[in-house]
Amino acid sequence: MKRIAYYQGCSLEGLASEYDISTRAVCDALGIELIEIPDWNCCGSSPAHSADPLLSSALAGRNLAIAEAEGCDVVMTPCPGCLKSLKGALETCHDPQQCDAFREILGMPFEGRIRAISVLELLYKDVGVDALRAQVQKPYADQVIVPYYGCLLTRPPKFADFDDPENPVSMDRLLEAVGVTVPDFPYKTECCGATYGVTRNDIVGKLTGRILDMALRVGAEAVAVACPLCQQNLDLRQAQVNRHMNRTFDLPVVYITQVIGIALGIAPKELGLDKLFVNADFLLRSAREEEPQAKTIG
Amino acid sequence: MSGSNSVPVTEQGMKIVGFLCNWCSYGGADTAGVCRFKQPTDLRIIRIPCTGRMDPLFAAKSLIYGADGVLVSGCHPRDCHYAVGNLYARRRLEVLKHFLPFMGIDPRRFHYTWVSASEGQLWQRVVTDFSEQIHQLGPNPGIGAESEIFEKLGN
Amino acid sequence: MSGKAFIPRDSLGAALDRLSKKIEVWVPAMSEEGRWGVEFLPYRPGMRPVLDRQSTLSPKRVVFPQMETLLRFEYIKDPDDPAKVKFRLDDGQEVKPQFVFGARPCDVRGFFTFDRVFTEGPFVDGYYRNRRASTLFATLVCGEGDAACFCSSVGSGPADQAGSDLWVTPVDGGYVVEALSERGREYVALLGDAPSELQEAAARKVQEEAAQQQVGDPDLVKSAPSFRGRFEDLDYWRSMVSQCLGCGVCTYVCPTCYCFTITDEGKDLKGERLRSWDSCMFAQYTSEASGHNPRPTKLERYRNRVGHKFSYFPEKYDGMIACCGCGRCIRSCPVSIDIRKVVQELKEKANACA
Amino acid sequence: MRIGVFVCQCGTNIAGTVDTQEVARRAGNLPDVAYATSYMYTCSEPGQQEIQRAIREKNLQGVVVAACSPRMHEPTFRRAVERAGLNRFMFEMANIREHVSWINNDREANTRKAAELVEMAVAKLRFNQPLFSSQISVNKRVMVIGGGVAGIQAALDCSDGGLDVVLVERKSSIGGKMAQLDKTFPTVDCSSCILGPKMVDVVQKDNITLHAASEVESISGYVGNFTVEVRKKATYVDWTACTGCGACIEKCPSRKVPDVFNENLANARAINIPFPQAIPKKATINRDYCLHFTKGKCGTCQKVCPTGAVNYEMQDEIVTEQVGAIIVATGYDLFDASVYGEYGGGRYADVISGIQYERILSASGPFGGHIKRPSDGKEPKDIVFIACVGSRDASVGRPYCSGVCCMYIAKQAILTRDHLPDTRVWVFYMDIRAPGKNYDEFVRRAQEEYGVQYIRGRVGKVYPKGDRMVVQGNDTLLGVQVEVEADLVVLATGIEASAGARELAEKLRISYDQYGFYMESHPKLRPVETNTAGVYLAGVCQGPKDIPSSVAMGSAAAAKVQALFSRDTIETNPQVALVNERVCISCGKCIQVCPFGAIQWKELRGGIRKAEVLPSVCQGCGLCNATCPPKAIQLQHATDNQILAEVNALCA
Amino acid sequence: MFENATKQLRETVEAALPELNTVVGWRAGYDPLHMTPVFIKNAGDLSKLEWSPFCVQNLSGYLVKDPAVRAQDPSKKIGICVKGCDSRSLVALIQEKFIERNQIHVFGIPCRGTVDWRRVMKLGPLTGIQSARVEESRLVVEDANGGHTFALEDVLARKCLRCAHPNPVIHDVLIGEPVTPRVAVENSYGEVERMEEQSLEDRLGFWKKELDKCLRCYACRNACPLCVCQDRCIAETREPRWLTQRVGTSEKFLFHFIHALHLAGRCTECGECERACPMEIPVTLIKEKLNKITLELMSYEAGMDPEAVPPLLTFNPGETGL
Repeated sequence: MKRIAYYQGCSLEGLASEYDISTRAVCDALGIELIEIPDWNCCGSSPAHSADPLLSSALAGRNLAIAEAEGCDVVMTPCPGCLKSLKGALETCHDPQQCDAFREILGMPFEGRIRAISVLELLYKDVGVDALRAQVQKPYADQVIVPYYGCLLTRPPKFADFDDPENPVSMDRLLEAVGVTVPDFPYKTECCGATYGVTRNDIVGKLTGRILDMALRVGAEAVAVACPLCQQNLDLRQAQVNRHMNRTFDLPVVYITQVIGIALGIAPKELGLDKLFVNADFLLRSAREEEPQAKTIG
Repeated sequence: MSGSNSVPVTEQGMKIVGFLCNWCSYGGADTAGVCRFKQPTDLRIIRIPCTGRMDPLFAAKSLIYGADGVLVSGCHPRDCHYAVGNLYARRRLEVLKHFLPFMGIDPRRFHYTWVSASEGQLWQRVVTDFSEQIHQLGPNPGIGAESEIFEKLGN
Repeated sequence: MSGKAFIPRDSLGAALDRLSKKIEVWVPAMSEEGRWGVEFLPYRPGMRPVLDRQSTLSPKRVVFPQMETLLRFEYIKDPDDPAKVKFRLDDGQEVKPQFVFGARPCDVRGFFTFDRVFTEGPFVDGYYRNRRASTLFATLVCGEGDAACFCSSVGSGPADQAGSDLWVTPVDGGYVVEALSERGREYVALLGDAPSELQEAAARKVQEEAAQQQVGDPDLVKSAPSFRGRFEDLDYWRSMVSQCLGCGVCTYVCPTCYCFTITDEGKDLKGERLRSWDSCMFAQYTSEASGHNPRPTKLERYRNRVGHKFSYFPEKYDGMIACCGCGRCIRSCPVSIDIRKVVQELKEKANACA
Repeated sequence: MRIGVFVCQCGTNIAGTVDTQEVARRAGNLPDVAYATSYMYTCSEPGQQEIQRAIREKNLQGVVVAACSPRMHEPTFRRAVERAGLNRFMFEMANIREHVSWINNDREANTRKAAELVEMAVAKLRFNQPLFSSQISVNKRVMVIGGGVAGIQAALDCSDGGLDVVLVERKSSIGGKMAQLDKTFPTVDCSSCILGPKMVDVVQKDNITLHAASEVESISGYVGNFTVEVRKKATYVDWTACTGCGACIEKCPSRKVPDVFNENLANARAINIPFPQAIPKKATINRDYCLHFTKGKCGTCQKVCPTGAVNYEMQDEIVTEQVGAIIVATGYDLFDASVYGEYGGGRYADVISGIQYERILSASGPFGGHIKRPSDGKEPKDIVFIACVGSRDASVGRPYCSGVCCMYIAKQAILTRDHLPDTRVWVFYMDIRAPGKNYDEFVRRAQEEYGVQYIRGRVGKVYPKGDRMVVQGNDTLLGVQVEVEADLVVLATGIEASAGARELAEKLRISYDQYGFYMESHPKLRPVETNTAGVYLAGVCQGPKDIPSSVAMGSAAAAKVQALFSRDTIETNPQVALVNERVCISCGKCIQVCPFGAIQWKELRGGIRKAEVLPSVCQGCGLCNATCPPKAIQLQHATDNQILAEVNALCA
Repeated sequence: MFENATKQLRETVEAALPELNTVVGWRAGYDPLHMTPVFIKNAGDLSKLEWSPFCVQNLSGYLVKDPAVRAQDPSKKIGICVKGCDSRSLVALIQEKFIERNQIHVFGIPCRGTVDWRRVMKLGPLTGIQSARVEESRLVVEDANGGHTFALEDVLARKCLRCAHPNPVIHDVLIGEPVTPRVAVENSYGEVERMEEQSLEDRLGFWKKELDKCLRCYACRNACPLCVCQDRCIAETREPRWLTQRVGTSEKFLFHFIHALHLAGRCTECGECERACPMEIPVTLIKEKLNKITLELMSYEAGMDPEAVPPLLTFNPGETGL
């Protein structure tokens, strides 16, 4: 079976633990063995790179070096922030100007041949839409979900080279593959204001509200995301948004892995569906009804 | 960008033979000159029409007869004025580069590269880096004089 | 001074050390330890002469070097007017006395061919003459012929003393040396003490045995006159030459081949005129300025080589064959062409035709 | 040889950091140098006279000038020595300015280097031989590849000059992109009204042979004597019989064929004449949609054709044309707007390209000149133009300015307001590029007279909202985000190199830049020549330009051809490879590697083959020389001995 | 053990001879350790033809260099006997169109190695050699002093000890059973690798010492079946003039560079150059290195595929490994 290194990062250890468990559950169901990087450390995402880009790169690089030493040629991380750090480390490693200094700081062997990908790329490219469709146990019937990619998942383009940076479609295709109806969602890469999350939550409220509003306008029952911060802003802050915009949004915001997990026949509890703020039980609606039709062909 | 204003002080001049194609690299060296990009003075440029004209034996001969370095430069691959000359040259020169050390000639004394007519700055860097490398290597010990037998006979 | 000396085998080095302090000494030595090939090299203390087999290269180079500077020239420019140029020439030759230890009778005989051409007129080559005159030969009585040797065929033999200044006879335990010429006598004492009666007797025995040896078919020489008759028989020459690669190695190892080329090599305002070995087996050798080549293929060239040695030369020089029978051309030939066969068949076929 | 050395001071350009007197003094001590001097400005008239005087007085046989780059003044000095009676190849230059005085200030090292460069030049000169050009005859026919406005102009100008012209057009009609345009800026005159007569001229001229629906298959030969094979593609209609009556088109049952001329905004038939003014006005069958070819059933057109011109068995035909010069005017393609996912081009029916809008505006277009949007045929009330779609954007590999979009947006905006005065028009732009006669005035009219709203900023997203589109962008002048709701969004797609440009370049042996535009010989001084003698460029194939520039370039190329043809013979460049037959071992390696097919076998007596160089085809690269094992083939003026002389001067 | 092979060879050649102009093979030389080429034209000469481990010569060069062999009845083919290594020279010559495959009839002989007579003599001493034969893995020589036995490994030619292609790569008829190669080609460059392990200075010292012995007799070049320039070699020409007549080490170096670089990507390692050298300079080693380079850089092995283009006479625009 396919064996890849797994870097979960800090978000998935805390607030986004449902993303972590649903990712593990989906990979397990798809026969992908995730090797958690032993003794993994911070990817250096938050403040490190503003102090010293090289040190920050090396911080991420350490995780890659360990993964390489484990004999993995792919490392997957669900978090786009982690992914950017890991890819940045690879870029530093391959930059002839910096690689010597980088390796010296790293202090361990690292060839930089490992490939860093997101869970989305794993599902979209490595597994593939058709292969996923073939594995579906409980296809959705009538659920309408829009994908929200956010700002980091497909940017910068050279890091996220698996999908169109301005009009990404990978989540659209994956959702369609499990039977979800996916309307055209113009705000799929719109800013949610995450950077102002602490200082100016009025801005966040406004920007996030626009996204939720657009989702409702195109007829969505929920928003699917692949980023812990997106999920947090859209889900956890929905009450805040309602306060700022004087609205009554009650729109579930689910991880793509959760949506896929249900379709693969994984129990909701194992996907952390109960950890969401806005109830997402609508996902189980058709799943329950469709149960007798589960495919038996091998 | 190395060496824009600080040419390393040369202890003594080195003998570096340059073979430059007329269309790209010779033009690039001219561009570097027009832009007054400072360069070491060790290089002596021979103008050839194309790196395709470059018989590896010219480089071999230069090194065997005591050149301290040989630098070949032409149009970037796929940019050859004659379409493919440099693609042949690339194979021939690469083979030479691997062959020289077997015969005891330091391969670091031989370098081939691609510089276009507009890349004056790149040319400056190529010349500066290669000249510095040759200065670090010091004079070419060469193959040396004639054998003892002939000295004996008063030649 | 008895004119005789005995060199114990283990004192040969010491003897040569003493000798080389007085005179430049050349000895046959392995060009590379562990290989087969032997060439004449300037003696250095510690060097081990190889006296038990014939050298790959003859001592030709000692007198007729592979490359020799005939003269040096220089242009001198007027500092005020570059158009005014003066010319200076220096054709001085510095020759030191030299001593060849361990040549074989065939090696020494090889120089007879040179002597006729270079020193006996009408034109005398000073460069060769001076070197030849200042070179002494200490020659081994030859005991190790092989299948390629044919010195007896050309009128020589393993005990041929002609041309030698000293006579070196290998005996049990060492070498008995005796002077054959006056200038050879000067060096005898340097080489060792006088031999004992027993040693002298042993030497005589070796010499006598060598003298009785018949190395090669004596009739070979008699084939030479057939050459002219076969000159135009291209089929014969084609069949003889088809194996030949034209590699020329026979001429380089040959003690009698004296073909040379002269070139001027210069740089800037200075230069020199060089004489170098050349080979009649090469196309360039007879290539004329017009581009015409009178010997355009290896057929003509090979025929010339045979004709020169066994026909033209003896016709011009009182029957003397330009071959010393050393067999080096046979041994070194990459395709093992045997010149004896070519010459012999010359006659056989001639007889058959007649 | 008696050699004169002239060391140029170039004012202080060289003398400032090189002791030119000392260089001249050392040159005097080189072999064969009979005269050496230093001069203030050697390239000046008195400087050249000084060289000529010395040649005569000192009886010089060769000259070395140590000065600037030979790429600068070698032709100048060659002419100078030629005027004094020397062969121009008995001349060498040492580059002591660009390669010495300008790149280092160490006077001593510079002087030593300059002296050595002079020594190398003298060493090489001693091996120089007088070389002489030969004359080759010129076939005074010209081929023009591409029948857009540039090609048409070139063809007509050549024709007017009395030359026989062969015009090759890939499509079934000439006219090119200009034929698709409604109006032209800044005069807003009708495009087909000014182009149409020229197109008609092409067929009416006796000395123009038109091959439409044809492509260049192969090109061999050299300046003055090209042989071009043209593939006339099977149209399945015998054009000698076709009258262009259109009966077949009317009856053709295959009606869902994308109308390429109308940028797929309408449907055409499987047998078609692309537009009413087409030249030649002949029908062509589109195999991909014709029921005869796809289903094997239909034969309607054959039945209805009054002249029996339809021939389903027609095959491609290769026509061989002999010409002396070639003008390349292959035009361009438009950027594929769907590359920008955020604009939705190709996804939303009402997000269209500039050329589509041009067809909408055109009276002969899909909507008869009425402005309607493609989705529902409604008249748009609000229209947004987005500039620089595929221009000035390195992220899509198009960092260059297409040069025409700002102007055609202004034109289309004005025409929009003319047609539908109530329409509101916005233009999102980065900068306005209007550097032509009456161009900026035209843009200002759009803004001031026609009330077009120009917003300086990029658009970030276009998305549908109901049946309208929302254009989300920013106004960088106000520093605010803006959202405009529009009925129609026009993407001003930029220019890119024609799809087949690279392939054709390889056949022509001309070079192209990284974007696929053909390289001119010199960007300023030889803008219509290529590095292949006898091949000239016209129009956008060389780089983005507007109609007047394309027409001017067409005329310029025609003038170049006429200058070339004004003589009966052409001088060849004698710096070519030459075979020494005595040395050639007939291994054929030179023939194998020659990129130009300039070497061929020559049969000698006795069936012996030797290599032979065609001097007029040889471009002088020297690859054969480097490849030849016995060096029987020598590149004249860069022979082994000449290069070795330079190496030896330094190393031996 | 080679009597049978000789018999089989003679029979095979005899059967083909009526259709052939000449058959180039080997016959006995001036002593039992030496063979010499023979040109069989009629059945009467067949008894001269021999095959044994003393058949060292690569005969393929005759097809190009000997005008007499070339200028014969064009309607008939030329027969040639080849070992594995020799056959690769034929392939290289076919690639370069010096010979046409359909003009030759190839008698291929799988080879277990040839004897280097100098190695035998070194192990000697031998005087008056009467017979020499190879039995299994031994060489037995009888001379005036009786019998001497040598291990075959001690007397085989250097090239044979590293032979990767003992079986002819092209042949019209095969005489004997194919033999197993001693090594794979990737593992056949042991000596080159040992050189590569040395320091730059040691390598320079090695070649200075070796090449200094060079007489510039050009036997290596003239014996090479692929040195097709022959009389026109730039080592001797004045137009162009690459070398002077000086006998300096530099001149010798340059000569060997010329020889080697002209063979880069072409040399089939038949070892004739080394065998012809009277000074026993390991000149094939230089070409082995070049072959190793082209094998590593361009995955090319000379003389294997008659349709292939030698790597320095072509290019691959996309190659980035270089």
